[in-house]
Formats: sequence, C-alpha cells, structure tokens
Amino acid sequence: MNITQLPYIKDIYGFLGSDVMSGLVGLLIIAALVPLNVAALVLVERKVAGHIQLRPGPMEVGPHGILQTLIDAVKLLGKEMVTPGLTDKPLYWLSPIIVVAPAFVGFIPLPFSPLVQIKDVNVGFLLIFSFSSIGVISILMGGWASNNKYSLIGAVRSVAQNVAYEIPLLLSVMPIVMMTNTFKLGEIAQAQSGLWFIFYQPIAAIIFFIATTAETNRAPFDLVEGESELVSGFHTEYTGMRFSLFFLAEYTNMVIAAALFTTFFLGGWYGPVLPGAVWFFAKTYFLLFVVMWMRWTYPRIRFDQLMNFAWKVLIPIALVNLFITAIVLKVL
Amino acid sequence: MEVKGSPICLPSKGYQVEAQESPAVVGFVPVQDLLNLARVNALWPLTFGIACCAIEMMAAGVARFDWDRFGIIPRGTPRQADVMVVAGTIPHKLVSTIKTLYDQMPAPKYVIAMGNCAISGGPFSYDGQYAIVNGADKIIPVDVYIPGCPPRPEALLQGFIKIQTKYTKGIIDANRRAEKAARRAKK
Amino acid sequence: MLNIKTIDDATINQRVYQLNLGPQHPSTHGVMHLLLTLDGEVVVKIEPIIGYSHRGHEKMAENRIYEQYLPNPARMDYLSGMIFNHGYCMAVEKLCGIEVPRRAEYIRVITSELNRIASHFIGTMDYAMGLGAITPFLWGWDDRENILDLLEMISGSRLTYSYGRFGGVRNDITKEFYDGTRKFIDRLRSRFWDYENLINQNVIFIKRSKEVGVISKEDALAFGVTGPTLRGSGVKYDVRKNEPYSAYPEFKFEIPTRKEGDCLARYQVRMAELEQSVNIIEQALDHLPPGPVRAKVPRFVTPPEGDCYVTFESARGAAGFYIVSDGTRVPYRIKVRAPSFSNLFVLTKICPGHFLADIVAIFGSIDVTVPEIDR
Amino acid sequence: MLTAGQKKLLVELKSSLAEAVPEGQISESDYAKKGYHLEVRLDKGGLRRVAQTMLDKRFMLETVTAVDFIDSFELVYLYATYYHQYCRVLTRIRIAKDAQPYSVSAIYPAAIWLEREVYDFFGIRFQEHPDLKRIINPDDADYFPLLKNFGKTKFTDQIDDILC
Repeated sequence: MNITQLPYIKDIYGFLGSDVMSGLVGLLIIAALVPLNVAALVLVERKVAGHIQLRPGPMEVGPHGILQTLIDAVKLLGKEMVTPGLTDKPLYWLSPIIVVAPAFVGFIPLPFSPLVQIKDVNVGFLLIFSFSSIGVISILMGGWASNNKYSLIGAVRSVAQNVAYEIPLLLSVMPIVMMTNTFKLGEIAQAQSGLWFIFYQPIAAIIFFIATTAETNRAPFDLVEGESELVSGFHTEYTGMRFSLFFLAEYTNMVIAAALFTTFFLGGWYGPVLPGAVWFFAKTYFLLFVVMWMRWTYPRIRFDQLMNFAWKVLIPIALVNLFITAIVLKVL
Repeated sequence: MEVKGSPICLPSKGYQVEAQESPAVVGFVPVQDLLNLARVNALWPLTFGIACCAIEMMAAGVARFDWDRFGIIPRGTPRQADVMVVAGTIPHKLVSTIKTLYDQMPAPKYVIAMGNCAISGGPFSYDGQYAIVNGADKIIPVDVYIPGCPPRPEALLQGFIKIQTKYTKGIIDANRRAEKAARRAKK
Repeated sequence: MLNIKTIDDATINQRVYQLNLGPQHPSTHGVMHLLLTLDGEVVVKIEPIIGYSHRGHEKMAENRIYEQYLPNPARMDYLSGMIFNHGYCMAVEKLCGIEVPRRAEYIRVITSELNRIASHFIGTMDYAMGLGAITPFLWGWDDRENILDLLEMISGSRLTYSYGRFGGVRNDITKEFYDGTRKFIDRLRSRFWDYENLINQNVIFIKRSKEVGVISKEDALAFGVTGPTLRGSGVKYDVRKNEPYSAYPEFKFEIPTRKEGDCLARYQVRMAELEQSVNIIEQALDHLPPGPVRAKVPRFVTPPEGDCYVTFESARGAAGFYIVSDGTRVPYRIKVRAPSFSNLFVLTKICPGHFLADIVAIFGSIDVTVPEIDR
Repeated sequence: MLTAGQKKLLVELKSSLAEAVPEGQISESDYAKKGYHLEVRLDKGGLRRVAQTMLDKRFMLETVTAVDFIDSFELVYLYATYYHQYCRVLTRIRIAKDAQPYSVSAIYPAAIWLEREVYDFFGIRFQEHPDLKRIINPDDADYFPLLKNFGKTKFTDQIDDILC
C-alpha cells in the first residue's frame, strides 16, 4: 500500500500517479538515499570506533569531521585504476558492479511508513534474500579474478559463510510469515500495531540478528576481509573507486539487514508520537549502532567455529522455534 | 617549466608506474585543486613498519596522538594506500620488498622517510657497514623526511601535515611563481 | 585442530600451496616473513624467514669502545629497551668488577619493571589485535603512554633508552617521577578491571585461544624457549628469581605460571606478570635508599682480558650478553642471546595442523620483536 | 657462595662429564666473575657427547656462538638449567679455520638455527646439519661478516682510540 494507491491521487496527478512513474521516482530516491546513507554510516562508524577507543575520530575535514567520507570518496575517484597483470580482466571489472546492484534492489519492498513504500512487492523479503545471494557470487568473482592467494581464501570463505547463514536467516523469518501468513513487508509491519513481534518471537529475533551480521560479513564474523589474517580479504587487489563500490555494497547490505529487523521484530513504523518514517529510521540506526558497537569490542571467530556455530547451533534452534510456533498457532 | 597544476594522477617524479593511467582532467584548475585537497585530507598510509620507528608510528595512531583526526586510516594492502611511511632501517634483504610495494601502490602516492635510519642510515651507518642501505631515497623517491631516532609521534603527524601543505599550497605557489616568471620573461 | 599425521605425503604434495605471510603483513609485528605451506586452510609446514631487519649490531661492537656501544642494546629489543640497556651495563660491570651503589640498583629495577609493563601491554594487546579485537590494542597503548611519559621524564627518550651507565644510571629520579609513578600504579590497578571485562572473559577470545599452539615442556627444553612463553607451559623459570641479579633478591614477588601451555595460558601469564611488576615497583619505591647514583668509574672502561656471560630477564625471555674482551677499550666480541630467536623457532614444531587464523594467534602469543631476532 | 644443591649438582656433573668426555679438561669457575659455573675445554671433539649428557641432566642449550681468533675459531656452547638449582656450563672448543665440526642439532633441535647463524656469520660448516644455509644475511651474500678480516675492525685498520 503506497501513496499512489490512494483513490484521489490518480485524478490529481493523472499520469504521474501511475505505477510506472512511482516506481521510477522511487528508484531515483533510492539512488540518492543509498550513497548519502553510506557516507553518513562510514562517518558514524569511524566516530563510534573513535569514541570507543578513547579518541575523537575524524575532526579536521568540515566541522567535527562531517565531510570526511565525502572527501574520501572524492579522493578515491581521483585514484589510479590499477588493473594488476595476470588478472581475469572481465571478471575483475564486472565484480564491483554486480556487488552493488542487489544492494540497491533491496530497498524496494522496505516499508518506511504506511504511505512511503516504493512497491509493496508481494514476494516481499524473498526478493531481498535472493538478490543478496547475487552479492556473494560477485565477491567470489572478485576474489578469484584478482589472482591473489589472500583474496581467493577470502572469497571462498565468504561463499561458505553466506551459504551457511542463509538457512538460519530464512528459518528465523518463517515463524513471522506463519503468524501473519503473508510475505508482504507492508502487511507484516501493519500486523504489529498491537504488540511487536520481538515479544512473540525473541529467539527468532536473536537468530535473525546473528545471521544478518554474518550475512553482511560484519563484526565477529568478518572473516572475509579479516585484516589481521588475509590482509584485506577479497578486495586486496582493488584500488580507487572499485574498492569504494565494495564498501558501498557492504554498508547498504548492513542498512537493509537492520531495516528488515525493524520491520519483522520492532514494529516497522509504529511508535507513540512521531510520524512513521522517523520511527523506522530511528530503530534502524539504533540497530546499526549496535552492529558497529559489536564490531569494536569482539575479536573474530575462527572459520571452523563459524561453520559449527551455523550448522550445529543456529539451524537446530531455528527449526525447534519454527516447530513450537506451528504448534502454538495450531492450538490457538 | 610552466607548472599548470599537476595532472590528476601524477606519478612521483618520473618513477614509471606499473599500469597505464586513467584519463586525467588536466588544466581545469578548480577541479584540480579540489582533488588535491581531497587527496591530502584522506591520506591512507600502508602499515609497513620495519623497526623502532614503527612503534612510534603505531603510537601516532593511538588515542593520544590520534591520526584518525586527519582522516588517516592505515591500510594493509599497498593497492589502497596513498602514503608509504618507511619507518626504520632498510637492510639489503628488504630493498626488493620496498620496491615492489612502492610499485604496487596506485599513483598519486607519497613517501615519508621516518627516522634517521630511513633518511641516511642513522646510528647504523659507518663505512664498515655491510647490512643496510643508507637512506630510503636511494631506492624510492621520498617526499618528506622526519628526523629523530625514533621521531616523536607529533613529528610524524607534522610530516603528514607537511605533505598536506606540499600538495595543496605548494602547487598553488608553484603556479604563481611560474606565472610571475612568465610575465617577467615577456617584459 | 586437524591431525596432519593421518594424511600421507603423496596426497599432501598435490594439494599443497605456499603462502607468504610476507615481510609486509598487518599482523607480523614488523618485517617477519612466515613461509606457510598450506593444504586449504590447514598449515602443513611453516618456515620463518628472518633477516629483514638485520643491522649488524654484533659487527658494530667490534669497532666501538664500550661507551659508544651504549645506545645499541636498546635498539635491539626496543620494546624492552631499558632492560637491555641495564643488561649491557651489568655485563660490562661484571667484566670490570665495578660495584654499583644500591640506590642505582633500585632505580634500575624501577625503570626496568616500568619498561616490562609497557612491553607486556604491547605483547598482549598485539595478540588481541591479531585475533581481530582492535579496541584493547588502543586501550593498552593508552596506558603505555603514561609509562612513556614517566620514563621520558628521567631518561629523555620514549623508546630507545641510553639511561644506564657503567656503575649506575645517568641521573637521579626526580620528585615528579616519584609521585607520577605512585599515581600511575593506582590508575593501573583500577584499569585491570577494564581489561578483565573487555578481553579476559570475552567468550570469542577464549574460544580462539584455548588449546591453540600448545608447547609441551619437552619441546620448550629442546628448543630453548624462555620467558612468558615457557612459563605458559608450566615451568617456573624467571631469571629474576632463579639467578637473582641487581636488587631483585630484596623484593617479594612470585612467578605466575600456567599448565596448559596454549595461547590463553601465555596471555594470562603476561597479564599476571603486570601485577607482579607493579608490586615490585611499589616495594622499590617504598624502600628507595639514599646515596650516590653512580660509582666512581674511569671515563673509559678497560676491562681485563677474558670473557663473561650475563643473563637478565627481558620481557620476552632470558636475554644475555657474552662479552669476550682482549684488555683494550674495544670489545673483541659481543654475542647477544636473543630470547625471541629461540622462542620463534618453536613455531616450526607446534604450528603444523593449525588453521591460518591460528598461526597469526600463535605468532602473536609468542610475542617476538623482529630486530632482536635479526640483531 | 654456591648453595648445597648446586655443589651436589656440580659434583654430579663433573663425574658424568668426565666419563663422557675423558679428554676434556673440566674446571670450575667463579660464577660472580664469569657468569658460568663449569667450563669444559675440549680440543679434538666430543661436542655431541657433552650435549647428550647435558640433555640427560635436563639442561637447555642457551646459545651457540663462535669467536674468530685470527688463526683459529673458538666455538662456545652454553647450557643452562632451570629444573633443579640454576647452573650454567660453558663448553669451549678450538677448531682450525677450515674445520667442519659435527652439529648437535640431532640432540638439541634449537641448535638447527643457532648453528645456521654461526655458519651465516663465520662460514663454519657443520656436518650432519639438516639444512645449513644462510639465515640472517641475504641468501646471495658472498661474505661472512663477523670474520676479523672483513669490514672495519681492529685488525683491518687502527681503531683503538676512537673517541669521537
């Protein structure tokens, strides 16, 4: 349900109100929102990291270092695009492009507020999860193509990690789907007007949070570009703008993961006083702060522990949780 | 020589770079100045410490002398680094490594020779010395020299600021001097 | 940990590839080159290649008089520079039979223990950074900065000290240093609680360090491992206690040891040693005797002919100076026993079978300084 | 001021070393002045026999080093123990410039690297050493730095009174 479906909109805007136009305008908004969002997030991450580590973080560029990320982006634009020899040229060039595409698509079904939603796609979050697996293919392509042992190890790790954490991710969302018997994110958010789902499904919420952190290669699971082992993982050989595209994709995936968590468990746009969208963004950014906070306090898990944790711990718990929800729903 | 703002991807002083360069926006001065400004306000050093100066380089990155204030994030891979801080003595066994790292760094790259050993061999250079190279500038072109053994972290930060002024104000001054010389030559 | 012995050599040779944890790598603490032979992510063989920061200290000793060689020891192991500096002075004093006044011995103990705390902070927090936790690294260095201020107050330099002289120390400690150290001790004791919560009880940290890189007692003996790495394997050997030198017999402190011998044990030994060093400093400050700070020593020392070996406990293990003198002002030969040299070689025995991430952990837990290995 | 335990250990050591290396002179030296308790002076050989007895007595091989006395080398092996009373034994052997002593790496694995370093700086080739190659100097170096006739030392030019 979005703004264009309101009855009087069509006769006011006529041609502008049609689905195609609203989709186009929505995509334009995403194209503007995502890079700015990433710039803000990178700055917030460096500030949060600084203050956790007793230091102020970027201060020189702009008042209190506000423009630091923009300056970084401009610098990366001006860097030389080194294409190392012996690399698999087409794959090397294509990988950063393919990694960013699914990140943008993820914003379409997100219900920012009852009226502000680009398209309430009826497959809802399945669209997001399926596109996020394309991101993994591009990481593998990037790691393989840059002809560097460190990036190959990083890429292979990222595939194994994403495959292992895709399953608990879906299993933890299934109880929500069973409770609201719909895939549409808009309706899931709407169903939480009374009590937020986090109180119904605390276990699913925890599993979802862990799985999304692992899915976006963040915090204790960032084995893919673990600085201290693999120099910098799959994007070791990427310079300039290509490297920043990987950065863009990583932070956008993080935003989508946090947004999904708020839609499923924290009641989307419901909040006492302020309008819907403000509540949605407040919850999302708080979750992002928690992810950043985790990154700067926890060391990195080893690869075999990562796999054991997913297959032997998360998936069984998610299945049991799903089973209990099914029984409870049947009984009620 | 008439310096009209260095082209975007200036390889440091004639050191041939591994791959070809991307097309440069040359001559349109305001964009060039903005790029220079951006380039020096986000200097990413390569984590490459050799000896005692490396500890002082790490101390520059810590809470007290924090270099993150200047937008400096140490990067592990030479591909994403702008500045190579040669911190420590350079033995013969390390020369090829330093050259390879320098070549792998993408253009506009700068080099800081930190500590006496990187400037001239420092306390270890005497005529019977067989093990070390007397100074980093015998291998790679160096932009800023920081004396001290080891130099204090503030000295390293001042080295970074020296690079910042050199590649922004320094170029503007060079342009002004060149125009003045051109005008005088016309008279 | 995968058991390598089960895979026979034929299959290994096909699946094996070589990876350079090369001279330039974020977690090799300097320019250490670990040539790993990997099967997938499991290490089959590891060969540390050293010499990337060799500066010819021992050759320099042969054309400098004893006094000119004073700055060199601190540049060998710059993390425990003060300890090495006092060690060199002790070696020449033993050779020439110079008697050091008690106040100088006390000041040497105070400055060495301060330097040991600073070095252990780097050792433990670099290990934590190798596992991926960056915040403890910055917290540890924040505390270390206080120590550097204190030592800079009296010796003038932050890292490479030339504070010791033959027969004592360069100058007396000031009132500021005395009060500053007292304040520092109280602040440090309150900080242990922060590290306890941030790392010591951190579940992921413990899971990454338990049963990783176990050094048995026999390996330690055969490879000549000393220092916290040895004490992590349950052997109670500390040169300050076993072969008391300087003013250490007058202080009461015990030697922390652990039995498991894995990375966690070595980390805990180093953290426990912080507290012991703080106790020693406190006792030394309480009973600081008055008196001169340097013995009457001729300007240029000319030791009698002969040789002597002096060992002392650096932050990494039992370091030592073996000086051969031929009666002139220039030493005939100075051999430095670097504890990191033997501690590093144990890697070749304990690393096969571990993952790549464990190699970084084990290498960090052994805590070596590269110029000390290459001298 | 040797403790009782040390005296007993020294007597034990002397007896076992005497029957292991009959031709070596074993003399006790003053720890306060020299830093080691026992000095074993060998001339023909017996390094491995000394090493074996030391390992049986649970000693650790602290360092292996060489000193270049123009006409001959002197190999110095230092053993220290920490299991019972602390005690340090120094084994000294004079070898000709081109002699090839036997390596003790079979007994003490630590000796693999220590002997490689001695080879790297002095050029003394050890027999039966697993992989004797340079360890610290660049692999293609053709010089042995710590020899007295290499670089600037007392014997190459007059440097006795450097005061600068």
